[in-house]
Amino acid sequence: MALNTLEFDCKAEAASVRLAAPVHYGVVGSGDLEVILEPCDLGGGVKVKVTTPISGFDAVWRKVVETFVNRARLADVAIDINDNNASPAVVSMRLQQALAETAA
Amino acid sequence: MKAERQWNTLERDTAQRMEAAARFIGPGKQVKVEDVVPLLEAVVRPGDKVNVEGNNQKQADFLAEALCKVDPAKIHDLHMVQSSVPLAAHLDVFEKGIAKKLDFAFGGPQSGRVAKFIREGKLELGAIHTYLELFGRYCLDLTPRVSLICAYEADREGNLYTGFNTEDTPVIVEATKFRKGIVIAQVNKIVDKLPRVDIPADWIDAVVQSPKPFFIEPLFTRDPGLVTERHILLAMMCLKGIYGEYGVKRINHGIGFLTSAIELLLPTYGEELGLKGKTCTQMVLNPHPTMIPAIESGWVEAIYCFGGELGMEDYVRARSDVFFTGPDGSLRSNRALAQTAGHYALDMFIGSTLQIDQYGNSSTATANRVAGFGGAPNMGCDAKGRRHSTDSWLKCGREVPSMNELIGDMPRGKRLVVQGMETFGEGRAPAFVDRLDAWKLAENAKLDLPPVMIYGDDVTHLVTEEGIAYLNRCANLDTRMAAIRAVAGYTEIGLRAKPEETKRLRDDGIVKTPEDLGIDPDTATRDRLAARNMRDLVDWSGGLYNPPARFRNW
Amino acid sequence: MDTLIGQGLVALEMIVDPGSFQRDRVGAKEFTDESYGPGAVVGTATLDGQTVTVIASDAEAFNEKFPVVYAGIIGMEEGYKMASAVYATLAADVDKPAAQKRPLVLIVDTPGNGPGKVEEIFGMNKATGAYQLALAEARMAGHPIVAAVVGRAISGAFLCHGLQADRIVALDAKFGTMIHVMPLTSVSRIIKKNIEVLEELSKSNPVFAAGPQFFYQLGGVEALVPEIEGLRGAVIEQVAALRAAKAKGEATGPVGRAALGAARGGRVTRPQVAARMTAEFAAVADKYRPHA
Amino acid sequence: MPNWSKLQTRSFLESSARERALGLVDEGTFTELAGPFDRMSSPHLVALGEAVEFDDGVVTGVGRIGKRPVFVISQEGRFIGGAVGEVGGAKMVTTIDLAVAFAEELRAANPKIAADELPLVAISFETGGVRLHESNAGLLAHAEVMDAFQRARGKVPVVALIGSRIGCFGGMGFVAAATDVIVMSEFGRLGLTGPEVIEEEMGKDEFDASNRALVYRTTGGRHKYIMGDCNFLVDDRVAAFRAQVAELCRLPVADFEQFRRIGSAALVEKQMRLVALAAEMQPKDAYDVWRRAGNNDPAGLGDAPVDDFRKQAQRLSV
Repeated sequence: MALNTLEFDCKAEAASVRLAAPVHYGVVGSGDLEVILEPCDLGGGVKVKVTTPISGFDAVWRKVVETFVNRARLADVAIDINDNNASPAVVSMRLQQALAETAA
Repeated sequence: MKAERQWNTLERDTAQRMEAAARFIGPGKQVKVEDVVPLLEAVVRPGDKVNVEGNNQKQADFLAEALCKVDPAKIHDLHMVQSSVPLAAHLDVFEKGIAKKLDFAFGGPQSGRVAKFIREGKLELGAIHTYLELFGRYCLDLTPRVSLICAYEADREGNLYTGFNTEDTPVIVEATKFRKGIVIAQVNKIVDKLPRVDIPADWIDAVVQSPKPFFIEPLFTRDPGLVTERHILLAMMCLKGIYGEYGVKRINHGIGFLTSAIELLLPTYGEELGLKGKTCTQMVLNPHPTMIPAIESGWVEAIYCFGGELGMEDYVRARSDVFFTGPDGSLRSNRALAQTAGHYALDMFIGSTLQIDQYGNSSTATANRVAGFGGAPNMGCDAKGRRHSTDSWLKCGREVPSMNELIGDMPRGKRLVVQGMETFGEGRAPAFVDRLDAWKLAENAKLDLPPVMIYGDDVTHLVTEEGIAYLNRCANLDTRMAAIRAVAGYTEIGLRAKPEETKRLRDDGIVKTPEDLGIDPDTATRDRLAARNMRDLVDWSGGLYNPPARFRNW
Repeated sequence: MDTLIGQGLVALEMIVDPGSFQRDRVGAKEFTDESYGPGAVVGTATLDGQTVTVIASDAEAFNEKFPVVYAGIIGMEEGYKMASAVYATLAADVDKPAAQKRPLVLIVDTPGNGPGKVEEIFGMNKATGAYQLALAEARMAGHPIVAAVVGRAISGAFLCHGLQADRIVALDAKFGTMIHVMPLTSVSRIIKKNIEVLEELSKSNPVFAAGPQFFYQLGGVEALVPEIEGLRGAVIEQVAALRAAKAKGEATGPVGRAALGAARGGRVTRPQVAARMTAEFAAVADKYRPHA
Repeated sequence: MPNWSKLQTRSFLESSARERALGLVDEGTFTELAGPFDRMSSPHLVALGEAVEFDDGVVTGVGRIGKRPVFVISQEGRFIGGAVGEVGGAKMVTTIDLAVAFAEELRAANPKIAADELPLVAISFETGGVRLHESNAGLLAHAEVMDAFQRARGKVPVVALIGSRIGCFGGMGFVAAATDVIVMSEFGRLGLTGPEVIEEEMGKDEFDASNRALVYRTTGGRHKYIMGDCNFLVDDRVAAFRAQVAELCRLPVADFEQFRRIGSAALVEKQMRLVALAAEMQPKDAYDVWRRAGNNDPAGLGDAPVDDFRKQAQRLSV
């Protein structure tokens, strides 16, 4: 019954975008999530942690986050997510919004 | 010499029944509440086709319940022919053995029981229709012998006022009465003078003032407070990539939060895109409260309604340039005419669905619920009998590469049929599936066909948060399937999309992502909505809109 | 006697000096209207010789004016009546030094607050809020306040009649003593978790299970009383201890119980949060000083 | 960080706890304490396999309005209905404690310090009370907040802001009632028992919980304004709530006693007169009480734009 924690690393193909400062975005509502993006020296890679009550979607999580990391060309970022059954569409959207916050 | 044939058996049979009922019918055709069940027992005979009026809005609920109380020993094996079965009483008649067979269009809250009763052999299903299809059959092979209808008011002669919620009443009464059938009406009130006569007294056989006003469901009210950023993103894509791209003027909006979002974006984002006057000028639509800001901003020239919507009475009355209102000032909403307009005179239908398969067939059916169709399929298809042209219809047709394979070089248009939904729905259920649940339902409920709301070949555009698939631009099924995969996101079907294939489709303008459309998803925020809550709608209407109690949060 | 549930008045008589309880009189104040908040029993007694204010619930009373109030429920009238008794206590000893302020004894057996329409229209939340503020004020003024949970101490009713006391003692669970927000079966239904799993979890984690022993672990009650006969002694002992603790400025009441919760290992996150916030504020406090 | 100026125009109802907190104080002045980067989420939710939030659903911190340090507590209704557990409760209590300690420190350093340089606490409530997943700890936290309020009395004013989706119910309904000032919007609700429980208790004929109009006229901002249970009824904008708090920021702490509903013997006497009226009237509907207060067309008043409502509404006095 415990919460599931999913951890993995990934690397963007043309990793070049680094964060100036950490950012937090979102609310863990039903079907929603919050995310922290933090700069972190990872040799150009990205470290991901997802905490969620739902299990069995590991491959989809990986795919969604990798797509985001690739599109944003992120490097040296730790991504920490608290999820409450967000759909992949919502996950993509929140990640994108979190990133947009850093630019704002 | 051949035997003399009786040519008026129906008429004589009706006369007999009415004679048996005469003692229950007083002056002005009025029947007392306590006499309604014996009245029904007098006029209904075993095996009759019987209509109980009701659709997804108003319901002849008192008469429906009265029909449940007749003695099944006297009255049984009825064949119910009616638009919808949303009330418990509509199914109770099958449970009690009063009715046996059902032909209908829309299941509503009882759709689970319909499936169950079919499986248990309590209910023999004729067919599931669209409204228009069923109305057509009222005039051919499914003519009701007895119809139980509802109206707001009757006068002392038995004339009826159906007013704001006219809906199915004219077509039911006309089909029944002109084939010598019997029409019994429940009304909320009997008055000296009606605001206007919608149904003349000589088409009515009996009138009862029901103990409670008839039930009516505010089915088309969407609280703007529940419109999400994802709805807004999809709505922005629709407005820019479809409404604007094709300049569609004559539109029906299926009910849902996507179309509510579109309606609420017209005065803001629509205006930014310069679309006012170029799109949404004529609509076939219930009086959606979320249309108020667009109407107030001068977007809409005319709206014809299928039915009424609770709380919109005063607003509609005060906007007679837009709505079809009678000499008394109140709306008349004739569903048969609205559906006709919806089938023939629209350039676009846009709605949402629960599931869509890899070919683009879509359905709202789940494995254990016979939900029915209502009117959507008549609007969500290309009307093959259409012969007039409009620019948007022609453009959509011109873009169909395979048109010439069927009709050579003859120009022909095509209705835009748009399905918009998020790739995952409620509870993370994928909207894109290999096989529709409709197949399972067909099996479970012993249907001849899986109930498909909109067939793949009718869908011209598919919109998800990933982008728009312009299916009308696809030359063949393979390309259509690829385009569907390209917008199916992280569903299993979407994960099968090949990046290079998707890129080709984007280059060819068959798939457009938000980026291709020049829409930044981060700007899809609720600030864009012309009204963000029910209160805003009331304010937009200048206090004319009077939301039902359950929608009032102040 | 195997339970005191529904017998708040019996418990009252057992705790105070025999025959000393004078109902409806607190200091100079007299509660003359018998129909006003009949379920709230207030009065003055002596406890081991010293004058105390006593507040209890009468499970037999029914409030004719507010039909959702019965069986010891604290409704609007009851809440304000209890608050008045506390203010009358404050007034009675207003000129006395802190060390001589009379104790308040709360006999706790109440199943809840009035959940009605009229209650919401007129703001039931104020009545219980008023009582809590009054108790907190009396506690801070020096009155020792001891709550004795003898029966039901349920959710909001316990919040107002009990949890603002300096010290709380509770009769052992074997007498049916109930302390909870909701029974575990209801919790299980609402949070959609299997009851067996919750029962198992509650062995190691006291935060959601119902019962005085779990509140003890959390520091929510200071002491458990193993036998009914021990109630009087326990209350007398707490009053004496409180006089000493208050004189030394030791934390009592909710703050004291928070510390107890940490010490007993039931609420260990709370102090971590407080420490973290205090440190974080200290680091930026200068920004918020005048002329910064 | 969301754009502060844009936040001001936002609907308070739709704003998240963090947006409300940020928007309430002057631009750039908010320091979050035990914020999401501290990752102090509830260990009890983890044990139950429930989703957690880095801030446990309560945003706490300190900012400024003008010269006044404003300590903010803001509850997030979208996370488990804003319910209060051990961590969230500790954050609330500590925020008030910090404000009181800071006030004492500033006063000790400068006994003549201006009123508008001393701390104020603002709480944006959005909660149904105790979090059932950790109900015992949640209940105890409620008692601590109440106690903290009493300790703040006369030292630091406490202002309640209620205009979020969940409203303010359960034990937090007591807590809000015990603040010095209550500011609501028409979308806010304040009470003890949620509508579903009342329906369960009294039957659907007496109280239909799905009838939102009924629910709002029983516990909503307009009703609470007429009853005197909320002091100020403001528009549903972050800027409007902020403006009201800014206005209050000019007052010395002693002036806040005038706004209170409860918290003294005299106020309890006054509330008892109100209860006597309830007993006498036995109202079937809140509108009966509106009428009693001198509002002849309660339905019309209930539906009028909020500006007109403020101008026209007669408030109940006993």
